[in-house]
Amino acid sequence: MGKKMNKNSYIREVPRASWFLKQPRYIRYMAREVTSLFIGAYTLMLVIAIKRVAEGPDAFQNFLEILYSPLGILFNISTLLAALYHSTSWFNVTPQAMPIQWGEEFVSGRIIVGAHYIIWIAISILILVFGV
Amino acid sequence: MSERQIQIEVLRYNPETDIEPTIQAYTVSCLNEWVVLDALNYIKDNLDATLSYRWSCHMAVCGSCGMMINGEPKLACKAFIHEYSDRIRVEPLVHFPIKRDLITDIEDFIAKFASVKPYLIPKEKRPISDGEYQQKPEDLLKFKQYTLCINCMLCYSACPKYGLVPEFIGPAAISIAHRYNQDSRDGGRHHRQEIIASSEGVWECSFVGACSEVCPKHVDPAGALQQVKLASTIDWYREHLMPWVKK
Amino acid sequence: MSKSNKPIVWGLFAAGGMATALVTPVLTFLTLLTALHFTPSLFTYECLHTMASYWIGKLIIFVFVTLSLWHSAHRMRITAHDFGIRSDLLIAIILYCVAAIGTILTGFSLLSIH
Amino acid sequence: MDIIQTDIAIIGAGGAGLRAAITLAEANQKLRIALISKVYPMRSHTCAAEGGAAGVSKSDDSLDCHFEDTVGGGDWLCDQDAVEYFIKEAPRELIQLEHWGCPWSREQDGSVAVRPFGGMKIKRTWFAADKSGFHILHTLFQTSLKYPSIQRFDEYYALDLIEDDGRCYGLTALEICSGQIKHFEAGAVIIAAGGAGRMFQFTTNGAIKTGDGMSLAYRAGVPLKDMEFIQYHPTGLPNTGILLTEGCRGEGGILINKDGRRYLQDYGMGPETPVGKPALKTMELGPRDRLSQAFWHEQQKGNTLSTQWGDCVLLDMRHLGEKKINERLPFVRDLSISYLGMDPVKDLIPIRPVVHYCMGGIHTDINAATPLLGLFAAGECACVSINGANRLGSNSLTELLVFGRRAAMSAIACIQSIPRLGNKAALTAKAEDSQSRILALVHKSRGSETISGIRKEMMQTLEEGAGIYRTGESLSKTCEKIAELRHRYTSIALNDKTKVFNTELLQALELSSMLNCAEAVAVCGRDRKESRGAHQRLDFTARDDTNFLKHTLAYYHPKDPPRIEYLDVVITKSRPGVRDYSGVRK
Ligand SMILES: Cc1cc2nc3c(=O)[nH]c(=O)nc-3n(C[C@H](O)[C@H](O)[C@H](O)COP(=O)(O)OP(=O)(O)OC[C@H]3O[C@@H](n4cnc5c(N)ncnc54)[C@H](O)[C@@H]3O)c2cc1C
Ligand code: SF4
Ligand code: F3S
Ligand code: FES
Repeated sequence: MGKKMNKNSYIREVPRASWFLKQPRYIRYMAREVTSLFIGAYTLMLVIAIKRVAEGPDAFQNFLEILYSPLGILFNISTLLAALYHSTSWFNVTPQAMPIQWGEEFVSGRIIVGAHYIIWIAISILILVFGV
Repeated sequence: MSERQIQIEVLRYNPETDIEPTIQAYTVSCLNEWVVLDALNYIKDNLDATLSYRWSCHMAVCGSCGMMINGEPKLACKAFIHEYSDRIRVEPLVHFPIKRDLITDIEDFIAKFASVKPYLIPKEKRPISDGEYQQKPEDLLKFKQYTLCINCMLCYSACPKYGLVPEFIGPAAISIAHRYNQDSRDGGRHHRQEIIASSEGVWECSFVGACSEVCPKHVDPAGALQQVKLASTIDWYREHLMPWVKK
Repeated sequence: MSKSNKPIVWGLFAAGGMATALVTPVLTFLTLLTALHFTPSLFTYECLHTMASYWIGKLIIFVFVTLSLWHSAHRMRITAHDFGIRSDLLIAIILYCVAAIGTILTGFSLLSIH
Repeated sequence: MDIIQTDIAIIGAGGAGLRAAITLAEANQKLRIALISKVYPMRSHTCAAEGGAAGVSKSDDSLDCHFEDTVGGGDWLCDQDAVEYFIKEAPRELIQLEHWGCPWSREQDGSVAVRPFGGMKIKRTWFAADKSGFHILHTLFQTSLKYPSIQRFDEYYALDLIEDDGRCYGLTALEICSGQIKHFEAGAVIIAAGGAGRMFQFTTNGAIKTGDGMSLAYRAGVPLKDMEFIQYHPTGLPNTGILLTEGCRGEGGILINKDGRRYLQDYGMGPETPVGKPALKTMELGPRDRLSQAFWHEQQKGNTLSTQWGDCVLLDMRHLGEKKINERLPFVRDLSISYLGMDPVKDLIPIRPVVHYCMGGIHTDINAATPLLGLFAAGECACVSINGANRLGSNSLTELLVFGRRAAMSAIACIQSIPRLGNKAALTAKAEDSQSRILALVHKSRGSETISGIRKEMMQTLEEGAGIYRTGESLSKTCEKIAELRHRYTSIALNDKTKVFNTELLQALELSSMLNCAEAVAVCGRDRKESRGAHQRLDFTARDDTNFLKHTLAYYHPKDPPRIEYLDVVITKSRPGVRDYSGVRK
């Protein structure tokens, strides 16, 4: 796992592809990163859907058929889970990336996170009401 | 005061005799209010005088005693025995070369820390006779948190990116640059940007966030790094899309 | 050391992260319903077509899809590295190309909807 | 042996050493500066200082006031010319730090805030929350990185001064990571190696505070001055000795005994002041020596609380409220919760006096120069005599700055004016001697004594003989014991023969430093037959200005106890008077 180096120091090598198995927090991080695979694939699906819409109703129907397949269902379920994980992990760190100072004090992180969740829920409800 | 028999398993490495590090176990009867450092000191005084590690303040402020305790980067003087089971594994901070036993080579960190110009580059020079700069409490609050870093390097051990890409300037060094950038007295941001906005700088970070989780002083380096990214991105767009706007 | 060019993509990545965080879960939920034959009105041809025929609709769809593409592309680039794939440049080119093609395709498709 | 050529070598990279280095670098870019420290600079114990640094800055204050507080607080053992210089320079140094970015706490209007400290008539302590020393040290360290001419030798342990014919020409030091010994040739040497509190078992001092600097100078023939004055800080956590800053009381915390009585009023520091409205220079804001002594009396009377960690009194800060505690004393809160499991916001915190600071140290004059030509000293290891028999809280951090700078300026003057004509052969021979001494210590194979064993006995005997209250008898016993320990020290042998990072070797060297200092403490104390400031004798309870308005000087002897001499205190404008903390006087 390691090698000896000059100056008599001993270097512990980090395994390149399996390092993240060492700690739960790394696994959580990788899970977060891997959501991008699903979100990316899903977005490509949207790109195709839009293309099919442009091509006319039949083309779109074809697209739907694929969606109905077991694979399509499975894909959508996993994307939903990935998307939920992405959203929560994203909102939870917003205060770190964008702290807000109000007067003298910094706004508490909980409020910033909370605000994001509220906006998220609002948008989701809006789309649901409009879309269903 | 309750006592417990604890197996302290310590990674030992003597560069003059060993090819590989080995684990040595000591049985220490520890008071429950002890920290791991107390146990190490007990070993050093009573069981094995050759055990080597760094420490000084015993109050989590000098930053000497960072080590891996059960795989987690910790200050040995703030790792309470009562939070552990009867077997504790102590190793030198990962991502740093081991010099001997629990002592690592930290020159890489020191060099990176120095490279980000971690000192005040005044916006306007002020003679001593004019007294102090005025700074409102809210201005102080903007950077205060980032002044609390004790250079313990736990964040470097926690950050997988530093492990994978040793050139990465890393959390604490970038945070200290951010500290000065945020200081109302400072005008040296663009000098520091040259270094921290490089690829080896903040852009190696992918917001793993482990650095902030282990930081014993709640510096939140992860936050600092994301703020630097945001500011650098704004810089970039400004420089490239609106080159006529002066810096 | 010179300043990195990563900010170009990072800006899109960050904006896309926020956009997808806010919108993608509910969208995936709706497509899941569709896949299960409980097709919500949004995912009917008529609705989508109508939406995309307005400029504002085109714009919203385009911005969202683009940001989402670039967000994922950039994150996948990092993830590839995290999985030990070290040909970062190649990966970056491939992923950003896909994102660019997706962007163009979406743009054309939307423009052709009247 | 490698030789490292430098113009000025500084031993110690704490507050004093860094301040000196920066002064040198700013004065002349061409100077070669070697900054030698046994730990990385930011590990130096200055980082542990919490409360703040004193300097006159507000309009209601005056230099005279600071002078009076300091001299009276020091029980008139201060050299008043040094105090005057110190007080005049103090504000300048604090502002300079502010200009370097030190995050001092602020008033609403943006000016630097000040807080009250014990023994002061007016609020004048600059503070950065309760991490003042930490911020000072880091500001200095970070600022020092600006100057390429400051060459750092981190993790180098200074072994011996190289001196010939009454002048210092450098030193030898052990490169800890390789075990090699290096010879630093320097035109002048500044010692800034910090205090020696580790001689005692129960102390606020970090592991590195082992009196190495004092011992270095002492062994080179420079006397140690006023070593008998050891400051106990009244408020240490009872289990670990971790300090709760005087700022706790400055912000309004009170001390009570087991019956809830604010007992300080019974020891000449009353009348009682209203809770949460501390009055300056009285009750909880009395000086440290008085407060620690009051504890001792309470203990004798059985008014202390007996806890699993020994007898304690209680520090009550609950009335300050969570907000103020978080803003002004966040570290204190963190430390109490972490190390004692008690939260000052809602709990009474048990505390007891703890060894904190050495008033004594390397004898220097007002220019930070020692009697050995080319050798200077500053910081806690030095004794310029601004602290007298009892240091006022928050004067020390300022002292580091003022005299760190002063030492640097004197060193420059020294290398410019006094030619450097050392006898090469003699110097090399001395360096070789130093190396052989270390090698002999490492290679010695059989020993009957252990480091930890001797250390423990040393701590014990100091505790028994040279604590808050002392007697001639207890001190004599301690003197004998330490003489014995010094002798037994020659029979230790190391288990660790490794060159790289041999911490056992360091411990052995540190123990020898501490033994030297400890002997000076005990002998000086035994011979000072009066009570003054931190030196309280049960057999001579009064201050004796006729015989002892004098500094004690201890001269090293390789085998025997030190020779003691006395030196008059410099008095410019304040004749010894009564130290009054009753709060009655205006
Ligand atoms: C807990 C605590 C709180 C305090 N609070 C306050 C306060 O609020 N206000 C105040 O005014 N004062 C306070 N003090 C006192 C003050 O902090 C110290 O007196 C001061 O910091 C000493 O600084 P220094 O530079 O002399 O030494 P240090 O900071 O102790 O530095 C000593 C340096 O010497 C080096 N060194 C030592 N031996 C060797 C060797 N053999 N070879 C090479 N290098 C060596 C060390 O590595 C280190 O760099 C406090 C002290 C303590 C312990
Ligand atoms: S940021 Fe935190 S973890 Fe990192 S070096 Fe500083 S104090 Fe230690
Ligand atoms: S763990 Fe590393 S990747 Fe960034 S957020 Fe912290 S530096
Ligand atoms: S000993 Fe100083 S941080 Fe642990």
